[in-house]
Amino acid sequence: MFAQKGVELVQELERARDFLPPFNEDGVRQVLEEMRALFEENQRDASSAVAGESEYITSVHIRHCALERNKRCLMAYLYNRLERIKEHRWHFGSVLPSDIKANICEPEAQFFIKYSKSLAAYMKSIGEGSYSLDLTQNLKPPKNLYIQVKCTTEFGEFETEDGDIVVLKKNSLHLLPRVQCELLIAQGILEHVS
Amino acid sequence: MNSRFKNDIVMTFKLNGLTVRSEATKYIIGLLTPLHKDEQVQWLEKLIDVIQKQGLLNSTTVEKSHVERAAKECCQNEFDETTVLLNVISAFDVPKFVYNTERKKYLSFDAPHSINLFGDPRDKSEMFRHRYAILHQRTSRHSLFTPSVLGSGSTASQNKYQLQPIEYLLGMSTKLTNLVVLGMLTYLTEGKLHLEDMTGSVPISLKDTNFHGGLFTENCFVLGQGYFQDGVFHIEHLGMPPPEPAKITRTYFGNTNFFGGSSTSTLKVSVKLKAIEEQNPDAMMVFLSDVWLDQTRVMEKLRILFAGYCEDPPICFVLMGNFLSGTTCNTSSSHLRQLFKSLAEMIKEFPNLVEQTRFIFVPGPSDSGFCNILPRPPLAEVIRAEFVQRIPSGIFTTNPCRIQYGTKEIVVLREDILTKMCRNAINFPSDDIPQQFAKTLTSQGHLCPLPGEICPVYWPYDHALYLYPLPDVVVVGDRLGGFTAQNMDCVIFNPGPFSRNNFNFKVYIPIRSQVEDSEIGDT
Amino acid sequence: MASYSGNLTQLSDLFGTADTISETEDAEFLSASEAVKKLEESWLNEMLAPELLSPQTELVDCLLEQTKNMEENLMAISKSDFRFALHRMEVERIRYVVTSYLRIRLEKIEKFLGYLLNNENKRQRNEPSLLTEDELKFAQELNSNTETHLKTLGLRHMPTNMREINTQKFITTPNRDSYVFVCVKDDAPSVLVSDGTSEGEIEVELLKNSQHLLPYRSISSLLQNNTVNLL
Amino acid sequence: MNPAEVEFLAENQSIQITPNFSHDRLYLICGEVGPFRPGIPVQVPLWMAINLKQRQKCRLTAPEWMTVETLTKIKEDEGQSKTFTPMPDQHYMVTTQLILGAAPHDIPNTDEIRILVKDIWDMRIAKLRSSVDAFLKIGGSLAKVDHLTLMEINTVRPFLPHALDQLFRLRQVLMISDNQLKTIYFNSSFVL
Repeated sequence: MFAQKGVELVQELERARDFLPPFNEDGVRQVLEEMRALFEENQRDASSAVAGESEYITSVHIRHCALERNKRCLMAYLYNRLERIKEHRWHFGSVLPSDIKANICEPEAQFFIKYSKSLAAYMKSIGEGSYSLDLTQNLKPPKNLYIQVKCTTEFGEFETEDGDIVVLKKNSLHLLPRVQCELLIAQGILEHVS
Repeated sequence: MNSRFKNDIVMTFKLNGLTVRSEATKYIIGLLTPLHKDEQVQWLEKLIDVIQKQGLLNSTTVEKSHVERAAKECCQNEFDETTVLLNVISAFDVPKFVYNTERKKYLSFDAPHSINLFGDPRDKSEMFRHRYAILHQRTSRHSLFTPSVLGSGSTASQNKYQLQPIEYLLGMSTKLTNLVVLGMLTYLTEGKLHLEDMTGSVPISLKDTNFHGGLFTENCFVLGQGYFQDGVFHIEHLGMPPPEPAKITRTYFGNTNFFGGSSTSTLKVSVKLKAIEEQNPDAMMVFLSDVWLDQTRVMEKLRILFAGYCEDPPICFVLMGNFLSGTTCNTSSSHLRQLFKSLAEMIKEFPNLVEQTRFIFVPGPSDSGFCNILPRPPLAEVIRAEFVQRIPSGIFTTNPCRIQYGTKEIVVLREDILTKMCRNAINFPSDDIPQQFAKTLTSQGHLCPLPGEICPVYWPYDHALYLYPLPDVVVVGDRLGGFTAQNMDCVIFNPGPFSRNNFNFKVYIPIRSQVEDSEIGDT
Repeated sequence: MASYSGNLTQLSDLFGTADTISETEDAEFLSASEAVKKLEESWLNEMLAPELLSPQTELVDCLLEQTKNMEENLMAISKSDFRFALHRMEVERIRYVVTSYLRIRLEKIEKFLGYLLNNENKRQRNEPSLLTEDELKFAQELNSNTETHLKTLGLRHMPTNMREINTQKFITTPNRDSYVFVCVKDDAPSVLVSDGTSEGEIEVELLKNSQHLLPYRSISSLLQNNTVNLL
Repeated sequence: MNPAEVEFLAENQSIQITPNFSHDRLYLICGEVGPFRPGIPVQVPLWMAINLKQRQKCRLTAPEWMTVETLTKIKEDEGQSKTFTPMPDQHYMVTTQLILGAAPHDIPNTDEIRILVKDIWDMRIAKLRSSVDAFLKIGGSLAKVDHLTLMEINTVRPFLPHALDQLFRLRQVLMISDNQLKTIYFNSSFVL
């Protein structure tokens, strides 16, 4: 029946709840192809319907509903992929890990860059200069200033805000200011050891 | 002041979701301190933009190397695209792309180790598999083969075909009719033609086949339509897979630069280059083939040619072909060296040409130095040393080679492809051979779809002979007479041997993508 | 807690750092501790309210200013100093509240983007806007980016009469009838609460310190002039 | 609103400590904290008290309601009354948790206090559940929830308001006649 492909697209996105599936370019192309075909058929029938035969009216109406449904499914698919990509900016920071980068198409990558740029501009405008706030950090209420962390990979030099440089070697334990290592914890480079 | 500025840097990177290494910050401080305050902020933003655009980062940690590359790109990215108007790409630098079937993308194939010249057997089979993958995905996308969309009227769905793999045929015992198969023509058993694809091979019979246009030789990919009965596939219609214009290929695979050269995105869409092209509308490129320098008459004719072009010098002269009339022997390299020296002397008499025109030399099949396995390296250093000393703008490149002028993509090959194809075609087309030849090249998407023993190719470098996505111009230097043909907005022409009959050559005008025949006449 | 209404100059004298804050500037300023309390309240309200509340820009700016000064003062004293940890901890706590407050607002802006931008266009000059101008800039950028994205990937390939998104149909409006817990700060006029059916109006009088569970719509005006707080 | 945030709010309350160091007046942003003299009790915010305790700089003294007698009394009142009795402190559960966690031996007979508070908490939660159940059965549309502390509200937070929202929407739908029903159905939104 009509608009089947559109529904499949949405279902595919819905099934992959926790990861971003690859961009289904063929699916999108087929939906658009179906819409074009339906629209042409409608044009032909509409012109003959105007010429008096009224039995075309119902089929024109059905095709129109199919067109609406196709459009809605496609918009839902594209919009919700954007939502997930936005979430990634808050979770991973502004560089997408390679597996996610392989699953998104070029326009989505452009959107991601523009989104993180406008977010950075907004965050910069809160306080002036170096006291502006990074809203992607400070997710949990602060319990204590310094936290015990274990380094999982060979990261090398890491400079804390007040200037002293810490060398993070594999499985080395450190007492670091909480604020600075939240981003590294989010990426799995550091592990919180309570 | 310094620590405040350092905090600014770290914070700006943090806001953009990046953590910056300590030595990278020191490098930036060194870079930006002499500037004025708001200039610093502006440059910092620009730096971060370029770092993000470069896409080198795999994690959010910014290393010193990233910053250095970004800084370099920041100040030089104005000039790199525009000034490089004419760019000659050697066959060994052509990027290798492979079609990834499950991701349906044409991805660059980054070879783990550097591709060695002589491949192992696996490379030979890979060569055919890659060619098959490209042609199969291109054919299945063609409107003839895509399933008709639900809801479209009944008229659209008659002439739709279903592309079948060969194993589908082999698996059936009953008679199957109206089959369409994409496969490669091969003589698997002596004298018996077979059709082969990834899944298997089947013997074919061409008794009552009518051939649609194109030169069918062994090792070329064909579309056979017919019926399959007790083990033999009787082909009623044999045609070439439908070619696809470059524009459509780009809509599917995006704007990566498949042609070659330094820029990552294709230059066909670069507006700057288009504008510059329009600035000199009468720019032209002169192509000569079979320039026998050892004959004095040829040298005189060259002098007349250069004198003719002296007032308004073309973009470049592409001289192809055997530079010696006779067969090569051990003394021919030194002889060739002398001839190039005298050629250089002659060109120096026209200073206008020396400054504004580039001289590109494509070695011919029987030129000294290397045996004729494509892609053939350029003429040896010892031969060209004298010439390059006198005319530094001379370029000695491989055969085949690719030339990118502005937004135009030109592929040049000096090989008697047409003669070899005609000799080995399984059926000889009656009419208009150049048009058939053009059709074959564009639909095969390959410069020489010929078996190895007739036109040997280095297996790992087969991708240097690809014509996919379709370039604007293909120049084939062949011993036969000159011709020009066009198929699917790709111009294919043969300048024809310069030194034989009456010294004819061809001139290509990029703006109007037109080819003019011209000759100097044998007075 | 001893309420602190002294001016800020004393603070910097204590640390002996140079930059003193001028006398007049903080006279009409509400004192810092009240600012913190007030921001925590609006943080709670923003977190629990189903729709975007009016922005507390002057509160946020005042506290950011405070934390900035405090951090500058802290730069002066050595890290092992007894006071360093305490002040630092307090700065972290305040910064957490401000960050969380702004993040919640940003989430709401992203969720009700179409609705808020519509109100913004319909709003006359005099009415106070729900968005600060930075938030408005961010919202407009996000809206245009999303639209161009949807256009490039989908809309421009569609048949001509379907190229437009009529935003009216695709707007998610905040559900102002959702139930919230409310605590009344001081005596307020009684409010009419509807339970969905047109004749089901019930009158609820709000005594001081009483707590109720009722739809947000009935107390949204009281929340604006903060006679009530969300729990 | 997750428990960590409730705990964060609870940490703003002030508590009495007896420092073992001397330091003059401290000017914090959220208030001024009196001079510290060893042995003289002084009021500080809870988060600072815990921080100082971890650095062994002071001894905590329990808030006046955190004694066995008052707590048993509260427990009995809670047992008899059908409605919720007022609690001595809005964050009683959290404060007990924090103080007993940070300085168990500073407070006399910590175990009984811990058990008493737990009993009070269980009683109130059970009462809360039964009242919510009754409230939903009679299809009530609003409720007075005096003397409920923030942490207790938090336990029913996601469930109760959402349930009432759905009931509210259903009542609305019941009231609207059929033809209007279609408009609601077609009010399509492409946000999943």
